[in-house]
Amino acid sequence: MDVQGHIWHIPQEPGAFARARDLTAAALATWGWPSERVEVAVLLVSELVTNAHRHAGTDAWLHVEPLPDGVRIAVRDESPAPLARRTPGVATASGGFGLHLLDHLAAGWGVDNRADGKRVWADVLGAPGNA
Amino acid sequence: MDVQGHIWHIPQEPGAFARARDLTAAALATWGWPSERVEVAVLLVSELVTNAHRHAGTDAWLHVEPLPDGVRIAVRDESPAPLARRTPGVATASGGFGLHLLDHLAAGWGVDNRADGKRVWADVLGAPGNA
Amino acid sequence: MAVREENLDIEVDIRDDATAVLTVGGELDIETATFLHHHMANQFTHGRRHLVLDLSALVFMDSSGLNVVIKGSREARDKGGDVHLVSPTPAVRRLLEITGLTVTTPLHNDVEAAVEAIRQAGEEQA
Amino acid sequence: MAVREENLDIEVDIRDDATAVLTVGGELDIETATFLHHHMANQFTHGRRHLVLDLSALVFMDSSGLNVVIKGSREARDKGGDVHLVSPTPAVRRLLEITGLTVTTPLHNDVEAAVEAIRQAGEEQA
Ligand SMILES: Nc1ncnc2c1ncn2[C@@H]1O[C@H](COP(=O)(O)OP(=O)(O)O)[C@@H](O)[C@H]1O
Ligand SMILES: Nc1ncnc2c1ncn2[C@@H]1O[C@H](COP(=O)(O)OP(=O)(O)O)[C@@H](O)[C@H]1O
Repeated sequence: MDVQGHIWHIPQEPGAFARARDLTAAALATWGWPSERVEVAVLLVSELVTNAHRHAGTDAWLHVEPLPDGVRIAVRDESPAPLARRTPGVATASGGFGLHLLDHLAAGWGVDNRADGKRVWADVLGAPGNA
Repeated sequence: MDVQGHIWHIPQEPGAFARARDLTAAALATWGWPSERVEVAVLLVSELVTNAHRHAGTDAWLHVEPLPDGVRIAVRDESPAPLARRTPGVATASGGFGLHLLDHLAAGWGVDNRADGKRVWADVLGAPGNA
Repeated sequence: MAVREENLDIEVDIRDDATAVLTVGGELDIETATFLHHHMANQFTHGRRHLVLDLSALVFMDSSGLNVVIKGSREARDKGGDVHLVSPTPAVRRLLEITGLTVTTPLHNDVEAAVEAIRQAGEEQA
Repeated sequence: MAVREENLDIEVDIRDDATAVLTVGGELDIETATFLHHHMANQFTHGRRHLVLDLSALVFMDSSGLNVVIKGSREARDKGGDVHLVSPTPAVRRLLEITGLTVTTPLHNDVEAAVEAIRQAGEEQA
């Protein structure tokens, strides 16, 4: 693949999350991804951009980079505030499902911290079998 | 630098932390690092290996890899249990200083999660000025 | 780039004093979730404690959408009713399964099956 | 590779009923920290509530070592005394500064200055 990936600035404005999803879906479609896998990547993008705007409270920068066997999505924000694992409870409606979805749907994910913010990344494999 | 770095298995046994420090110090000395910077890397190695044995409760694998401007140390363990930020309090003696030291001494650090465990990495720059 | 229109369509069909069917189409995320919650809360205010959400035209839902469905279900149960979900797309169904929602929330293949289940439960109680 | 010997040396010098100087050499990490704590606790048992830790020969200390110094200081204060630190190496000093310990714990350039400070504080109180 000679496409080197995309970086998009996702400012805090109406329609931001839908736009991040559209951009991701369009990029993966160009790379010939099956829709079932596109949906997984788009869901994780929606979670990560939502967390950046809502919890970090800053604009977000969305990276979509091809991997040999999938795609790495990464969302950078400008807050050093760390992620917090919450125990998601259907009974309590307390939220906390975002990181749970990363655990289940990403082949791997992580957080990179710098003094000026952080980057949360997740790898989505291109074929459903080998996740 | 043509040295591609080291990986050492650090099992849970007496002297493990001292051994991890010795190996790190020896590698950085070979690469011509000044002792002041070696000390920073060695401190972070001690913190990360201690956390792997004590909190993850598994053996640790220590990676020491040269970067263009420093070194990346990374400690892998076999537990998916996430790190937890604690508010370190000198008054309460509650611990929680390890991640605080990463924030202050590493140019960047992060956690990579996989289903079979995780890897905590930290970048230490080679010259004190540009951290 | 022009600002993307948020897109969530909700149609409400009252079946009886206690039962409403909400047909939810489009995308359910943190921006549109409040809109769905308003619709659900409005039905509760009017005494409808059994809500059927027809999700067959919902093309996207994330954890923010899920949180609102959970919140609505809890409110429905507080009133002695429940929220029933109908025919989610495969992507939405995957979200419901991974998060354990399918364990606590009734899922049906079509709206009439959901309405029938509500009716039968009512008769058993009476 | 042979198992690495843990290396922490502690020498105790009793100055008066209430004051002991502990010379701490080697490496203070999670494996050796307990050893230091035993020595400190032992001094408290014998009525020494002012402890001077001479760190000039301590070549390594991490947050586990720090936790034990904090714990000992708290215990000393409970008894109306304190822990005084003496001439840490630059690496240990950096750790003490970054973690804020230098704000709460007295630091001296040599052992005699620490002992003198303890004595003067005692006279002021008397
Ligand atoms: N980008 C971020 N910046 C700061 N905090 C975050 C970020 N993402 C997540 N968090 C923290 O981690 C918690 C868990 O996130 P998540 O599992 O997505 O659940 P939710 O967003 O529903 O609370 C959040 O409640 C928040 O405290
Ligand atoms: N490798 C690890 N595996 C699991 N949990 C960890 C690991 N490292 C750190 N933690 C968690 O993060 C917390 C904070 O770590 P740290 O700041 O080093 O403080 P401390 O080790 O003194 O508690 C720990 O108390 C522990 O709960």
